[in-house]
Amino acid sequence: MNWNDIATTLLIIAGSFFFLAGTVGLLRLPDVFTRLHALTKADNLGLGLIALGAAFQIDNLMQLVKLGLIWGLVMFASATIAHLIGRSALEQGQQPWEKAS
Amino acid sequence: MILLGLDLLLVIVLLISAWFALTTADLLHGVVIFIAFGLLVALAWVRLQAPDVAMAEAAVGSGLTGALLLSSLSAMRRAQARAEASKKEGDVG
Amino acid sequence: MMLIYQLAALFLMLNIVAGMARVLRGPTTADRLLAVQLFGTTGTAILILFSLQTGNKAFQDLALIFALLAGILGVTFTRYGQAWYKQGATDPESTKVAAKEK
Amino acid sequence: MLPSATLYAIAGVALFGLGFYALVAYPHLLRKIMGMNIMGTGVFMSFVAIAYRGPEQTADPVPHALVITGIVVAVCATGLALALATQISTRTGITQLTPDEEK
Repeated sequence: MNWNDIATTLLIIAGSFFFLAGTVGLLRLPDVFTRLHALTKADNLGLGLIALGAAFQIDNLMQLVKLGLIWGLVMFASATIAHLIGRSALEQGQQPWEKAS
Repeated sequence: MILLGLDLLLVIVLLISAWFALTTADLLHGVVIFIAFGLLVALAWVRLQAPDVAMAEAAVGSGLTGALLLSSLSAMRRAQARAEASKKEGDVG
Repeated sequence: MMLIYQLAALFLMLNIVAGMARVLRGPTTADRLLAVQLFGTTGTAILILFSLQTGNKAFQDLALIFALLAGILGVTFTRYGQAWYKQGATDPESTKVAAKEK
Repeated sequence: MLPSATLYAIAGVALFGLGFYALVAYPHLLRKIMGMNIMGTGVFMSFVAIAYRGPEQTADPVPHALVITGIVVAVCATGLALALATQISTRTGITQLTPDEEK
């Protein structure tokens, strides 16, 4: 087990943690807008860390480009969709959740 | 052994999502679950060593079919609403 | 190393199973769509792990397709699913034939 | 047969059954089309499970070619069925099949 493998292991564990955080947030948070917040964390950081961990195992440079493209596309899609879903939920008259005082 | 557990989980989720896609009361929610089902089926093809089939399924079977179902669901609901409105007008007049 | 990839893939699959609850139960369409979005991202991560584990580079192309598909589906849904949205709506037409005969 | 391939083959049979049930039991046209799609997926899954030869070897390519062709044809058939259903509902306002005794 060399340094590359150790880095991959640590990054994959960190990415899995962020996916866990996203899923728990999706299940436990009270309304659409707060769930949107949990989802974008999983999209950006979880997949980003796993792709970075995979980048330590490549054997030519094209695969690095491909992994970067995957991460960039998911970032782009998640940002766009977070805006679209949030706006359409507001237009349909959903009120953002507030803590009961 | 671990991968067999993954296969078992995947099969269970596949069957649950297929069942609820077909029996959910609101058809729009059924279509959403159908798209999730398409994504999971693509993962099943990957587990069966068929990445070529998985590419066709993910791009065409899940994406294109989901978009087609959505657009025709919207057209059918619009047509139904129009037919009900004209029937109501006919009753009054 | 193989064991780590397999364990991480199993863990992500458990995440999908848990997120299925939100897809089935979520009160609004937007909730379900968010959960499907998370499925797409988790599936992409599982594909990257599979490509590391088996050394098959075709799986990374498949991950690229998954990443593309997520955006297209979300935009389609906000375009078509929005106009006919009602909270907790049940279609009267979706009752079964057997139930109707009573 | 390998355990995971057997699992997927059984799942394919179950999916075929689910789709067939929905095709018979529900009157709405769109739901029937979705049921047809899931039936097709079940058939494809049994095919690919038969082609699987273990994680070390590459799988049999002939069923894969059949299944890819089948997926594309299934999407074409779905598109045609959806176009027909949309035309039926825009011309008559009907979105579901009524049972015979209600006519």
